[in-house]
Amino acid sequence: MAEVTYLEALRQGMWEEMVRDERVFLLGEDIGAYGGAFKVTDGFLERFGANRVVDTPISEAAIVGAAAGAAHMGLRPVAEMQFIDFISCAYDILTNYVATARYRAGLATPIVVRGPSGGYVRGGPFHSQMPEAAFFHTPGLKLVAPATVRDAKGLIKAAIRDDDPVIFFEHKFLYRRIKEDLPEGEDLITPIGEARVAREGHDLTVVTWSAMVWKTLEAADQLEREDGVSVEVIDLRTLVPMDTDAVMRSLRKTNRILIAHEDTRTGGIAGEIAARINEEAFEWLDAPIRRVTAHDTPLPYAPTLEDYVLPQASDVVAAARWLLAY
Amino acid sequence: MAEVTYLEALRQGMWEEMVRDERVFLLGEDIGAYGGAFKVTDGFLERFGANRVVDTPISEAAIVGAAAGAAHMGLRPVAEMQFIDFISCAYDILTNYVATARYRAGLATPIVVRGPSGGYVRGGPFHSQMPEAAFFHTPGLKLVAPATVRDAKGLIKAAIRDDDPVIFFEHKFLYRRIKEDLPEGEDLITPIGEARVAREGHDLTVVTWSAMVWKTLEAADQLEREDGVSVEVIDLRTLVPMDTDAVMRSLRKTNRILIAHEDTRTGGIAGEIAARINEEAFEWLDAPIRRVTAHDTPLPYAPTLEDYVLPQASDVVAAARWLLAY
Amino acid sequence: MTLAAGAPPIPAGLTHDDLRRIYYYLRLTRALETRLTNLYRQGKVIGGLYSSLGQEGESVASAFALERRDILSPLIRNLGSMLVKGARPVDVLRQYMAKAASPTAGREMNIHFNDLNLGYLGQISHLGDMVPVMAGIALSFRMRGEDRVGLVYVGDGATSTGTFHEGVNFAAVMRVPLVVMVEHNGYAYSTPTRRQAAVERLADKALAYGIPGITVDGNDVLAVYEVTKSAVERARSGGGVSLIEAVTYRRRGHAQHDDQRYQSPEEVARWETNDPVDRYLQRVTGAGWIGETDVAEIDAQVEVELDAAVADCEREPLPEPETALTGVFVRPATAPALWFRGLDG
Amino acid sequence: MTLAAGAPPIPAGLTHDDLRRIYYYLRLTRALETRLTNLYRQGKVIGGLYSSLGQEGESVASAFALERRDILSPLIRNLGSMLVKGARPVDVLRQYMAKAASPTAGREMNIHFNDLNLGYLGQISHLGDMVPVMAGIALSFRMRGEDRVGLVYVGDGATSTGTFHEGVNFAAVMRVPLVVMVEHNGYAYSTPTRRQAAVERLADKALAYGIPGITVDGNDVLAVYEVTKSAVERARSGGGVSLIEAVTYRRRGHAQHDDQRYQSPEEVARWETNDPVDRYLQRVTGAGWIGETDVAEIDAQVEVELDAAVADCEREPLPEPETALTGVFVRPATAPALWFRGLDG
Ligand SMILES: Cc1ncc(C[n+]2csc(CCOP(=O)(O)OP(=O)(O)O)c2C)c(N)n1
Ligand SMILES: Cc1ncc(C[n+]2csc(CCOP(=O)(O)OP(=O)(O)O)c2C)c(N)n1
Ligand SMILES: [Mg+2]
Ligand SMILES: [Mg+2]
Repeated sequence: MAEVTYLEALRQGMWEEMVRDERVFLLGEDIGAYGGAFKVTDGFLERFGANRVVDTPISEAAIVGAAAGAAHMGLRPVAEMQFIDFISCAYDILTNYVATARYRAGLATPIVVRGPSGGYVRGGPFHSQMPEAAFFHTPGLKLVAPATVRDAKGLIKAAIRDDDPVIFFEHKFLYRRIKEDLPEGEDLITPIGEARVAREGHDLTVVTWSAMVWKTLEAADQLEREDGVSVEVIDLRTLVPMDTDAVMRSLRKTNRILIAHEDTRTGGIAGEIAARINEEAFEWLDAPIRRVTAHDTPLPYAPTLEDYVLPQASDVVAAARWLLAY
Repeated sequence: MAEVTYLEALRQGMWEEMVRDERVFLLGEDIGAYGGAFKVTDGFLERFGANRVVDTPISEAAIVGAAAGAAHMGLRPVAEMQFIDFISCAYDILTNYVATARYRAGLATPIVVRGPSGGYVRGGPFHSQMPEAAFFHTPGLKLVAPATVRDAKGLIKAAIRDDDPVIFFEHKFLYRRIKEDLPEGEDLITPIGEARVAREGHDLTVVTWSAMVWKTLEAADQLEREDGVSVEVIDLRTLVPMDTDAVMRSLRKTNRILIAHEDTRTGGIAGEIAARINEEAFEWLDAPIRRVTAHDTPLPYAPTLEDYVLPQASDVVAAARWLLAY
Repeated sequence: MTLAAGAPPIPAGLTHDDLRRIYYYLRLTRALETRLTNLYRQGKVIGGLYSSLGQEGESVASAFALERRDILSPLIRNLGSMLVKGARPVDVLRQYMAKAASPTAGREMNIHFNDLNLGYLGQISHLGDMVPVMAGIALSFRMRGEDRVGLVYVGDGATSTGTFHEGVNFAAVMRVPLVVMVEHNGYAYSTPTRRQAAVERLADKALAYGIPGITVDGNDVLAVYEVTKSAVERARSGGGVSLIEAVTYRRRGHAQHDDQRYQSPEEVARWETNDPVDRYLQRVTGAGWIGETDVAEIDAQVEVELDAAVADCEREPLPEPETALTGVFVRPATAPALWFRGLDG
Repeated sequence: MTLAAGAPPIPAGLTHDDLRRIYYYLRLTRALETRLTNLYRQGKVIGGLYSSLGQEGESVASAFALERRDILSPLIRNLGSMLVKGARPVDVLRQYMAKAASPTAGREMNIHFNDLNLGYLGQISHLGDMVPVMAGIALSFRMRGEDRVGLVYVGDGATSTGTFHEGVNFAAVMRVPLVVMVEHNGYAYSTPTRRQAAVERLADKALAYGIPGITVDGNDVLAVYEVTKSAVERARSGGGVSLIEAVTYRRRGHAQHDDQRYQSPEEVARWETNDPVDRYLQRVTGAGWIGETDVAEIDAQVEVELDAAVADCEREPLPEPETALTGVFVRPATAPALWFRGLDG
């Protein structure tokens, strides 16, 4: 066992997959000599060579398009977006070309597009995005968003082995802030499409993912301490395919549910989850489904503003109390 | 009064605004000499000249970006996407530049981006999209989707006068299929952000918009005829800002609600609407909120497949019966 | 068959048999499009119909310059290239008519289909997007040390797209084995080339990428073949990307429904006298490389083949509705049928 | 002030006063960045810090070639251009320190802000996007017959983006009054230019758009001024778009946190001896156009101004949280505060 960071877990996962399978290669901006803007690929060029660690021009559409082409030919490209915010430049090729390739033309496109996502880091409107919802809507793309060190490793490995295109949202706030002991030598795989019970409880369910899992756990601790209530926290881990069953199981136990995500409210994924719960478990609800999300604005830079716009642990506490009192 | 098509209503609306306000101009691919792929701008070049009817290269990002720049300088550009499917190529500039311009930099960006949207026309996966949900999620963009001839005219005029950026989804299935008498000479404006009661009823509410309004009205007639039930149909008309109040008002009367849209299910706008209803009117619900949507696939070309994937009037009937029997 | 007495040598290392095959594909392309036009008029084509009339030469000749293991990415007017690569006419008909047995099982239209074993990749409608994808395919050839080349077609109009630029630049920097064929046919839908780009020669686009750019008469089949062949060889031998501008003309409208009001009748007429198939025939029969009987035989063979293809296709059913749900993902293999479909409407 | 005895004539129609003002902006840019570095080290800059050290020359000189009514769009290393256009140092400090009184009220970072009256548009991070936007601004000038010009900066790296291509091509086809300044500073983050583009001269990008492309020594202030001035005049007189490649060097890392491991110390040292401010000073004092006292006066003035700016800024508060909700739309003017914020946490 060795204690590693979330970032190191991602490194290890990619490294192991590159060792295991020579079809795996990396491409992206500044990932080679520089090791990536966040150093996720530090040392890869030296170990795997320029043929498998490809520095590219600033061309997100070409990066994703080329990854798709190489994948059709049997390779397994892992493309880095320097910040996930720049994935918007590849939106067309991801949603129209990549997502439909199998459906319309039977083409295998096993690519991973990964990158640092999320706020709470004073990154301003263009280095803090969590654009899951932009791709959630397009059939054909799998979406993964690990919250823990273990899942960062287990999911990046699973994503690389997956035969479908996967967008992999790493949370940059977690990169160096969380640590965990990981077993050495073990082939750690977190299955795509399975949620995790991050905390057991019976009074209220909170469904969440990525960095919000930690804010929610903090809130759950506070609620236990101060109010004596027991909150169950479901970490979705993958958004597509979504483990709706895990959500329903928890709800049938608690009968109260809150969905918490970092993204803006309108059109955020919480809406879809709420709709599904309402459809599939209406009779199990003792209170309305409520959402804790960011406000509907671009994400501002100043700490006072960012903290206000983004959801905080205290918001989960407040919302939970409201639900429990309903 | 003269009977006009949905397409002619759009033409009239743009024409009148160009006559009224010389800051209004059009840009897009093949909109000048050719009059646009669907002939929406036929005759505009002759009347308004090449300075106000600008044929562009095949560059959706440049079209939208240039529209934004011109708008900053006080003009009022109306940009055509030849098919709305190609708006994905301008996704970055719309969501990152245009949507945030006012918020981050106080920039006025009164542009309209419009284009033929939607399926039921055997257009295959890339000429049939209804990509509202892709933009619904981004704060700063208004979304408009008229269902009637009157609103096609009233909303395009309102969109052109609006001081915020508007994406305007015209339904190409309706272009020449629906007709209505429009008053001549009257300055027809449909306010952005106000839903319309397309049909009054008291047993069930169906919330919908664009071409689905017509399928829903067909279903409502059948339900009245065959089951003797009275269905209220709410045509949202604008998706952002959304007239949630109108939805709640209807629900408080009927206590049963169905949301119907042409777009795919997962991540479609119905999810957000369901979440809002659940939050704001939980106690008024006598049955779960249900959704009638397209299946979660790209839209296939063959008539048999397209008809299967897209929602039909018969689906609204079936879903309504289920809800009424709940 | 021996060389006709006194005939000049065939250029570019082509054989008599090659010349006959080229003619076969030219004729097949044109005849298949004629069939499609008839079917369209009979209302049997489901969506739009696109014609490559007047451009068959560059499609066929450029594809002919590839080896079987090479991969090309056609656009809507490159039916000829696909046929050279082995696409079957019956599959093209099935696509246009959205039959269950079509290569895309009715999901995609017209020539949007692929067979990577035969060596063609299916396009999507969004212009320019195939360039980065082909850059990636060519990158995979280079990475694995495979002796293969990619060829990607783009129209004059498509050169304005961001993805064209990103893809060509990416490929050029990586020196992948790719040939970019810019089909300068005068128009993008209704837009004349001078409103698409402020250059005289689209070959000059190459200068921005540090790659060779060459202009060729797109209606001269043998010239296109030669130019493409040398670009392909350059790519194959590690020389990286080349860009070819094939100057040609779109004699029909953008699609069947287009009235061509923006093309002057004189202009169209002028290009009719510069037809690539006619020119090719004159050249190869004039030089004595192919005899009149060869031509007649091929013409007849094409019609027989197409009769069979049309007959086969017309009999076939449309796809079953529920098949629409499979194949969005590998896992899960089938999307769920929506809840209301199980109910009694 | 009269011409020093025996001094050669000042080039490019510049006056003594112009030369002093240019020096003032060069010095102000450098001194302001020095202040920012200190504030950064003290933890007072909220986000990242970007330096234009070694590139101040081309930023200042190119902006100086514009008229007040013209509009430019700077990138992260064009602080100098914004100062020339009238941006105030205190506002730059406020931006970096996210103060309520900053031009973006704390919403955006560093020099991402604008004042269209002064003539600069704020960038977004997504490289390339400003090119189409500036094409539209220049289009509005042309449409209204205004005698104004746009100037857009892009890095060597940004030339690889699709939006750069679409924007320049669009502008070139429309012949709008726009100058595209490509700052060739050797790197895009860690990526050397040869991995960004396969051309030697980035000015060759112009050839793809049918516009003039010229390469200039970006560290020669007067040369940049002259070249920009003539491109601006060309644009103003209806000649359309030009592209200028300014060859310079980024002596610091991409941002403060960058260890520059990919830049050799020799390379950096070589460019230190080619500093644009030093060269400018030598030239203008050597020719006797500016005296040593002028220089000392300006240096002192800059420090006084910056002392005041820093002092003002440091005192100021961060924005009030709830102000985050205004201005997403004109109507509604304020986004709703979320329901849980009203509750008792
Ligand atoms: C990104 C994008 N924008 C718009 C269209 C609509 N469109 C389809 S074909 C076409 C014209 C294409 O012209 P060109 O590239 O010259 O090819 P040609 O039809 O002449 O062979 C246009 C504008 C599209 N398919 N993709
Ligand atoms: C579309 C996009 N992709 C990636 C980035 C991340 N990024 C920020 S600056 C930079 C390098 C820019 O290099 P260059 O254009 O040469 O400008 P310079 O920093 O040298 O002035 C990169 C890759 C970005 N801002 N936008
Ligand atoms: Mg063309
Ligand atoms: Mg650079």
